Amino acid sequence: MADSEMNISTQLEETGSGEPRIRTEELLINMGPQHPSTHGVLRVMARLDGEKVVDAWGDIGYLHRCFEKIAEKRPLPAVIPYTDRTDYLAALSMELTYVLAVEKLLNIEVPERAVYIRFITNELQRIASHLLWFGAFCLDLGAVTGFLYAFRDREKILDVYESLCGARMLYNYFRIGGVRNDLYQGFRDTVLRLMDDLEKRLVEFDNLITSNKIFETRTVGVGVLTAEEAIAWGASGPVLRASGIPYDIRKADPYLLYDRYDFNVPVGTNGDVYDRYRVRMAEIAESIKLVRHGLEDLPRGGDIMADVPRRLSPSGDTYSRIESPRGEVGCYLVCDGTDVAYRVKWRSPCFVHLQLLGTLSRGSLIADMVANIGSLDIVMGEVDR
Amino acid sequence: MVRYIREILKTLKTLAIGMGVTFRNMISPSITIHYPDEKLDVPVGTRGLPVLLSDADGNLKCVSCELCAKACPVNCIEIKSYRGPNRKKILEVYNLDSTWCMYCGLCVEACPFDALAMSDQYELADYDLRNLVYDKERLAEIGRRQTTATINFGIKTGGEWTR
Amino acid sequence: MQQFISDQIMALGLPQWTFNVVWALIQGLLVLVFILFNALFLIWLERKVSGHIQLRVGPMRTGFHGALQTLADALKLLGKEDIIPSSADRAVFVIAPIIAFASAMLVYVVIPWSPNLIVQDLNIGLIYIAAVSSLLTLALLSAGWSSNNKWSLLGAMRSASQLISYEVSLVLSIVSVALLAGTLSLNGIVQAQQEWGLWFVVLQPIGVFVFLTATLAELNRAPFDMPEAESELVAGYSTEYSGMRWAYFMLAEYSALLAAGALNAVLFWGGWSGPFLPPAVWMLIKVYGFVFLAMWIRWSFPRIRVDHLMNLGWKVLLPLAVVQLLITAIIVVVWG
Amino acid sequence: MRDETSDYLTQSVLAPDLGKKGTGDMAYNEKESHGQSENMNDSGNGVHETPQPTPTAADQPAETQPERPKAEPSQREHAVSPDAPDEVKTTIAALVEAFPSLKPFHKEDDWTEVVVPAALLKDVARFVRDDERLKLNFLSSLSGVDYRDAGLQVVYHLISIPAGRPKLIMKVNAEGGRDNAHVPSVVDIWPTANWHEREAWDLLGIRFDGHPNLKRILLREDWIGHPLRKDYVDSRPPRERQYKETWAPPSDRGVRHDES
Amino acid sequence: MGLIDNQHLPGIITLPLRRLVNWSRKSSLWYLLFGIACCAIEMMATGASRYDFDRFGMIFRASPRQSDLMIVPGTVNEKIADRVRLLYDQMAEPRWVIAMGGCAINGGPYHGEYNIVDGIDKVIPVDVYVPGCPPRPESLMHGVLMLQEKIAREGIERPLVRV
Repeated sequence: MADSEMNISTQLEETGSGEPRIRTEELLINMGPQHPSTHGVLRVMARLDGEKVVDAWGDIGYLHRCFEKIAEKRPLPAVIPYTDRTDYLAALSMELTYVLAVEKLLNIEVPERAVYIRFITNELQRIASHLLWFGAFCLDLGAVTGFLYAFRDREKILDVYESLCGARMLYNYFRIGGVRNDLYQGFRDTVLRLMDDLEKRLVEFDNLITSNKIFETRTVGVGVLTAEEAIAWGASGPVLRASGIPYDIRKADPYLLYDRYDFNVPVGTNGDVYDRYRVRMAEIAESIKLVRHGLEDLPRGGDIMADVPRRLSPSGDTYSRIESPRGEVGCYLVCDGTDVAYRVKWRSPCFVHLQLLGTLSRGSLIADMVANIGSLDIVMGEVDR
Repeated sequence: MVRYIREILKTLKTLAIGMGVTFRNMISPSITIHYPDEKLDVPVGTRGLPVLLSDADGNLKCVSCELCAKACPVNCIEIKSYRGPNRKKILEVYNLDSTWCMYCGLCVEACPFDALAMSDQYELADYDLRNLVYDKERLAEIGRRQTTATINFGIKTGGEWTR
Repeated sequence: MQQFISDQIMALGLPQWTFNVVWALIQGLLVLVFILFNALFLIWLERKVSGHIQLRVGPMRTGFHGALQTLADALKLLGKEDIIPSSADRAVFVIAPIIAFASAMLVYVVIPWSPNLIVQDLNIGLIYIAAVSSLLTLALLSAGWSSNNKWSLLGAMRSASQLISYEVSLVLSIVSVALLAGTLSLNGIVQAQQEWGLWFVVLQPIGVFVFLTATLAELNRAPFDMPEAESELVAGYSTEYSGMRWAYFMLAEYSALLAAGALNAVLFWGGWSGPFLPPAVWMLIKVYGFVFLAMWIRWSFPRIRVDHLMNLGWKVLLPLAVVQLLITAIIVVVWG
Repeated sequence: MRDETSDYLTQSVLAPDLGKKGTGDMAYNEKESHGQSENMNDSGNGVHETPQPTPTAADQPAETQPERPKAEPSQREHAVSPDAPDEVKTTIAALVEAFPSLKPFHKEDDWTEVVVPAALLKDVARFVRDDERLKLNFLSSLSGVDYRDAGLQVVYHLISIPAGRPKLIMKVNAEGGRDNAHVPSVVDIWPTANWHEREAWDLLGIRFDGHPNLKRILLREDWIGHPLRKDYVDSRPPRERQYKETWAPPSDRGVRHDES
Repeated sequence: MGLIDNQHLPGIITLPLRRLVNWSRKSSLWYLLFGIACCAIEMMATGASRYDFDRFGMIFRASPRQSDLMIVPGTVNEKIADRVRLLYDQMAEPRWVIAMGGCAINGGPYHGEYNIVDGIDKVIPVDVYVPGCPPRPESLMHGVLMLQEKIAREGIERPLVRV
């Protein structure tokens, strides 16, 4: 922007060139830890020139809950409930990362049925998390109705989880070597009915929000992230794919059953807020297909838990990565032979995406900065751990 | 000029579709559960408050082996027991702090004697902090209202569910 | 009614002009009571309509279907602590809500609810309405500026630019109606529509669209609610207001909504004229029709960004209004 | 003060140190309850020391001993195992050819690992990113690890985008002992390292020279000490419970600072 | 409202008015839009269509000036503690606080960690505690109902603290 380079706070008398100019000052605002659009306790500090954002940077740490110190003080199975609470919108993906890391260290072979259950519930979790993101994103743009419709469908998925694992949001369902309990009686056809119902909902959301002209003007061309910037700043998941890079860990290093089913990875073109929105909505459609595949070839019998010794004593270090709804989640686990982990480092995608805030919203308006934060799908529990 | 008119008409069409969606939803019935009057029938395995179960003739199954206290990631279970006449441990104090508890169910999984289960009690709000620590009698009392066997580490305690 | 009052005054031996003062006071009181009851009803209606659009049910627990909900809100707001931030300049902070409510109330002077049920049938009704509705800008600006809070300052700036740029197209759409009706007094316009035999909405479809969009922008509602944008500016210009002071802004907003509905009904939908129902009932039906439409729009669309708002206002609405004016001029010349 | 508050505090739930815990041997729980402090003293070296096995060479990964950068422990003896995927082979070949002093080896499925001395880090990193055989342009995570007396170590996980292969783990041991551990910063090579390094400084106290603004990111600015270190002692003053009756309104009751 | 709020006047004269004021305060609790952690998602779910806070007359307000109930959903750590205190100061006077979730009551699963304030009542006075991790929307509503009972009793008898 030409005028933002111009020295804004020029004194009146400085402009000797005849016409005087009023001295304008930049406004430093901070969208403090409590703000409707900062998805939890993120504080965004921004320097404004009127409505235009000159510079913006995030200040985090308001939800730092010492997860990594806790993981060093509890036996390996007892840390699983804490992994749920890092990214409380996609709790099962977090559990899966941690459990895969421990199983890789102990090289435990998880039985077939447990792998299928993990695959189905993980993809269902992606749908629930994207639905909540869709609701929160609509709220940021002012469409309160979209928020409530998204929650209506998410409630149905939460009911399935409640009957399966006993909890609505923080499941503690995976165990090292398998899952906690088997599927309940009517699981298969409830989920199949839910998937068909969800596909009708996607059409409704398209009519309500995606095709809406106001939505298009608010999101097209806003917060553009080029491919090089995305890679340099370490973006991953839908944010990276929206900038045109087809990198998905489910395809690059498949875990669980992702190598058995072919699904296409939605990729955006010019990396603006609209593309990030389209990529996530297309991912919901993909996940619906994957859940159907998983349910069809779910093995009938088979046990759900490998025989794991009572006291685990892994040693060495490993790094397990999976594709969570927000991006690449990594767990660097160092063990020293006792049954307490020596060090757990959690690589959280939102922590990395928040650094993009400056590059995305420099030179845009406040409304765009709010749309940018919404499009990055930030969960503060994961950022601050 | 024509493009200008067509663009306005296209905008109006998309706005109309959006309003059609909201109108259809306004007509359809609401999905609200009127909480105090009608309560949702929670599934059996719901992880509410962990409670002590008692066998047929009413005394607690718990032999105070303290495996649950060890398994709990948060140490919210406090057990005291004394040696009974026949050298068997008798449970004297069993405090469970409902505010520290994570409702994760690891204690129920660790209990070899099926003496513990996750009840479906979720109405635990209170004015005073001291009532939130459940002692042996209160836990056992909820446990006795058990109506189903332990399925998925959970039991139901017969609330009046309407939907 | 007037006769009774005038001979009462004669009896007390007061001079003649006191009659007008007393009569004006009574009318003012009636208008105030009408507005307050309608505001309470509208706020309740908004929460129920928004509830049912969003598949939930809105207030239920106070009275039948939450009927007393707005009364409870008002009573609670009365009992709230009245905070005036120390760094705000008190006088402007206190005056702002009153100006906002006054500007919303003044519009009701010229609205004809039925042929004789009108406070004062000014023959320059439309110009009066245009003048009074610009008073709201003053109130929002002073509220935003005086509460010395960055968010309310931004909200005030947004509201000022939005109201001014939409007033132009509002006035233009009113002018084309006045051209058609040949008179500026609202009663006259309604009678003109009866003479024409058809409502102006048939003659001026573009005018209705322009008027609808412009009034939504004037009222800071629906896709144009930038000044108190929930998700961006916390609560816009009313961030620092609490208790009854904030309630004035709510009252102003909802009574202005009602006034806009009445104006729309009078200008385009034939005011109180209608086949067999009494005139006042027709007027109310049309007013609440517009109000329901405004609520329906509010809960369906995301919010427009400020610069799109500007170019929508200047580059789309203004040309449409001018085109409408041209068409009306041709109609008047041809059918005169 | 309310009368029952005083006795409440003695047997309150909040002061768990009065014998509430401590039944049964808290084998795994280092957090042994102490008499006085309200907050549990969760330092590693509290009264009850977890049976921390002495970091024998066998299970403690040898390469973390800064002073003995000798070859890897037994099971990873041969640098390049024959069945390693070809990307690992190309990575190892490229690295050894550019930096003969490095000893990369095949760690697991397709990760290559190498211990890089701090002095070489900057140009190894630049080489690894720009070399067209490697093109490791995606720094997945930068983790600090505290190996007690073996010093602090920083682990870089690098992946090439969008191919997803090859993948490299770089381990750098910080010099300067535990007080001012130093590692050169890689922010100019991978900008994403900016916040990762600030977090490593904030929680583990590893200084990164060349970092634009090395400030605390997760904790308060005025925090003392680095919590993730094994020898961290939590020394915060206990806070008192507030009651509505005795709630002391802020002194400037009339004056409302309105920064929302 | 000085007449109502000062307690010295004998209750008889102001009792019916007191009841009316309590009824109005009880049935229009506007809660502050303030979400810290996982409990905030359950609070949003309570505000959504299926459980619907609006039935209780509770709408969310973004600015602390216009809200009279602060629900603290989530873990309070050292960095957010004084922010919460600042928000509480900015709220207008008849204000109440619900500590939602184990973390807000006294640290929950994170009690005793280096950065955690064990419970919000170390920072601001709390009226109702709602345990749970996260508490179901129904248990949050049960907490709100208990708060409404407490408000209804306010000023009429000594606040009932169940021992």
